[in-house]
Amino acid sequence: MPYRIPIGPYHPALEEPYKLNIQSKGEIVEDVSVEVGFVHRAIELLAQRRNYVQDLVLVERVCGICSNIHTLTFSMAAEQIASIRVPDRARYIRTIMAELERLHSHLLWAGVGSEDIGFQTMFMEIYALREKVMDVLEIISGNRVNYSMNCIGGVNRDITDPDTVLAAVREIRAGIEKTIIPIFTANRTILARTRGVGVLSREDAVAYGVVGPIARASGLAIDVRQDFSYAAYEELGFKIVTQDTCDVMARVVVRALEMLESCRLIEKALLELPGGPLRPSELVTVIPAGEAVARVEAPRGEVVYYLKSDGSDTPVRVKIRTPSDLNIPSVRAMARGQALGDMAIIQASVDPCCSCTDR
Amino acid sequence: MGIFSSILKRSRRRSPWVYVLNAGSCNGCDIEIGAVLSPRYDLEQIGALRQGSPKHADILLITGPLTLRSAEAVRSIYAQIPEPKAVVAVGSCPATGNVFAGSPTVEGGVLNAVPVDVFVPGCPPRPQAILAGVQEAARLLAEGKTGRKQEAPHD
Amino acid sequence: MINGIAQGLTAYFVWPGLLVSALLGWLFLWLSRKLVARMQRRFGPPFYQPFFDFVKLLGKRSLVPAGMSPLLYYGLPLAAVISITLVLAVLPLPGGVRASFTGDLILVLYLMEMPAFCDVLAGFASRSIYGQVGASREAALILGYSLPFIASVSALAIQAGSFRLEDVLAQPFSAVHVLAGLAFVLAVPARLKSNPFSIPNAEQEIVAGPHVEYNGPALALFELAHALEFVAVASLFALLFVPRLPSAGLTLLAYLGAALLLVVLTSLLAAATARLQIHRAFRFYWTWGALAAAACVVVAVIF
Amino acid sequence: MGIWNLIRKNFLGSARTRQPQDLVPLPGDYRADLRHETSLCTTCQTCAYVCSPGAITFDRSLPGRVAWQYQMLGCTFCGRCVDNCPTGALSFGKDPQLLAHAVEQTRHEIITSACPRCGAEMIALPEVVLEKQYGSPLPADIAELNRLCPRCRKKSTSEAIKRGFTGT
Repeated sequence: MPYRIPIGPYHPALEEPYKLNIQSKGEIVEDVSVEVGFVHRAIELLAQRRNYVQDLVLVERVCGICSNIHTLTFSMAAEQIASIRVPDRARYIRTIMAELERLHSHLLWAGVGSEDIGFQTMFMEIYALREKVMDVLEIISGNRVNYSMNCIGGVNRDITDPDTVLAAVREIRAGIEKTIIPIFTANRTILARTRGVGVLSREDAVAYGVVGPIARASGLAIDVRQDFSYAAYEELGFKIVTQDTCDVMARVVVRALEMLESCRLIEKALLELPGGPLRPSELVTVIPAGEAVARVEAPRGEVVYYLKSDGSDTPVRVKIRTPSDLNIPSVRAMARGQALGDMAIIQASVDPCCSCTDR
Repeated sequence: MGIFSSILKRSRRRSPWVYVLNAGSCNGCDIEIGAVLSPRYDLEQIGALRQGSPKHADILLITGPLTLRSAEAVRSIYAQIPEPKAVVAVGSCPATGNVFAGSPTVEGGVLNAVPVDVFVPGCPPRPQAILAGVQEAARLLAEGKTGRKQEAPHD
Repeated sequence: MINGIAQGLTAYFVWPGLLVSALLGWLFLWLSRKLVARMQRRFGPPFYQPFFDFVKLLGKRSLVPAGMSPLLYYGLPLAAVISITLVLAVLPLPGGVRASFTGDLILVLYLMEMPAFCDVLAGFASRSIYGQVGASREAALILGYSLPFIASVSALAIQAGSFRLEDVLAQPFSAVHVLAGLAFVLAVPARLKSNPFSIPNAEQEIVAGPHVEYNGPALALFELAHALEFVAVASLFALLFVPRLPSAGLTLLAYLGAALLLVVLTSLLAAATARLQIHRAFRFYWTWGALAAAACVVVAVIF
Repeated sequence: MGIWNLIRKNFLGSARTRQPQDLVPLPGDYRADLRHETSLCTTCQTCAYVCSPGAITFDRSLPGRVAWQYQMLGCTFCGRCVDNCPTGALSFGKDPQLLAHAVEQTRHEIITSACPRCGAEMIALPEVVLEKQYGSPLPADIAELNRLCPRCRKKSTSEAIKRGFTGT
């Protein structure tokens, strides 16, 4: 019996509104089409109407999950135009924030993924661990989600108490190593739902141009942190994680190992945190005329910002390209021939972020 | 007041089932609603459950500034919730549009689509504030004081 | 005659029927939710929760979905509640009526499937694609779990040589009971639609499954039927597989213990597993379930 | 650690849940509950300039006063206004408001004074701010100048210079 099943735009499996039109025969998926644009807020347009200080707050709200990355990339683009050198301490703090954000984003993903396969206990366990990351973020920045840490030329806040952060990160690392990884790789019901499910072959990954953990789970060793190092990654020595089984399990493993790498980076950065100023003394900097492109590895993949300035206090053009933009269409390649019941976890394995995609 | 209605009042207060609707939010509030489900805040301790269908819900949690494409969905989902129902606006966006106010694709707040009973301020609010918002909405439900039409803020 | 009717009515509405079983069912539901919460290190719901959920749903204004006849909309959950209550009324629990007749076990088996059938019908009638997918999944699942469930009860009947509950219960406790009990327990999680067999109402995939269009009082009735089904399954389990003790009070306690054991087992399983896809659930029942079914029937025939 | 082990450990441990009224402690520099100190505000509008959602506005329509308006339900709590406020009139308090029932604005009026020389509306710099620059107690001439509007201040200073030159 052929079905046409819409998942979304408002559906419990989806964190955010987007629509999957599933064409299925019985419980086997034949084809999927994806519809996005439900959260289009015209952020690029608004950014061109507001000044640089306001824009930093605005682009932070492109996405609530990877908010810090957006301000970081925007600041990097502006710094490039104005040729500002970011102080060393600020570069380290930026790295720490970016990696903490990756930790919380990947944990969030793991929680949502467990919920999508109906594993409530793991969801609870992961979210309990994630609260520790959120606590650290709140201690550092004063807010749990939108940290407003970056400013053009540096960071707004200092990490005043590195020891607390260090202790918390070690606790998180122990939680990931001792609970999450063993259960995800050993529990039979989880394996039944993830192994061999939602395969995206290396060729398809190249054809769809996927980025981030999905590309790395399909055997492509691409990562901005390695290829075009920024912030303090070069000093800290970043190691890339790849897998080549290309299924949902591979994406789980890539993200799990990436979390461990993040913990290592944060610990190293905290121990080697250099002294010095956090930002240039002038709060509102003037950006001269010019244009720049900045790229950063967000939790979901590469974020690209293009910024053009005419020397006034508002940018002429802000173009944002987010990783989910490239990753979401690949659901199509993953879904064909899969069971209908697996669609929730397949779409979740991409970690689609619609507020990023739609902007 | 009859015995059934007094029990009914209590049960409305103790059993608020919520439906979460993203009307164009940046995710910030949604992940905090996710955190409310976590063991630390445990939505179930106040008797609330997150429902997948608006028809099973009592309280509509709205996040986001109401984008043009979500406006129709918000109205229709609100209509699908059987009476009595309450609406909680989570965060600054559904109240005023927040940073997105003035965008051509955003209506700027959900007030011109549905009546809101409780606003939870914050960008995003802390999970416990959301929990308090659900409790407050449940209290309003029990007292039958929901659905008042409010004036949209003027710019 | 009048006495008989009064007794029947009491059995149906009070004990072991509607009233006590509903209270017991809510207690079981709460216990199950609370246990799962404890296994996740959180508070979980307060203990009056299922009762308040039920009353609140009763007090909501109902919207009959477009294109569905009100008769079907209200009739299906009502039928589910009535039939499952009838099961409870017929079961010879201590203090209930002893109206045993030939074939009453078949009636019990038949009536116990009613709530699931009503679910399936409700899903198909709801005109929602999620409801239909949920209904087809539930229908497939019924085919799965019925195998060990019916086999386990039949094995006892074969051993007793009669489908009369009195005769079945009169049998001494033997190896057949152990095997059949295992097969019965195997079928329980799917019967109660708890994890890993919660596929028909998988919220993350098909919203709320067959109940997606239901709301208000009609949904309350379905929830009530679910609570009663919990009690019916537990009572049947206790009745068939717990040896009767000399005094009625002790027997009742033993039954309650068995029922609680069942609740704890299902909660534990629900907390420790992810949801299985329908084909895997089906395969599970047609291998392990079939194995258990064959084993208990064979042993029953041999002995 | 396997799932059974985890469940056993969880079951034996106590619940991690906090009750709704048992709030998670606030961090040191928690950003909510914006406070505005009227006596320090010079209505320079820096806060409105950096405010992305436009939650802070100034109302200059009434004579003799300038109103600082703040809409809590439109605020992103990013802290830019507090960071950029030159006089320290804005700060974050420690008392987050959990709920609100209506969209309303906070309105603080700053009364302008008339310049004793020309009568133009003006707001004098708060003494605390001046003391940071010139030391406490304030030199008498500075305190005197601060009472004038910017135009008269310029005029007065140039007059003083002129007096110095001409010696009259």
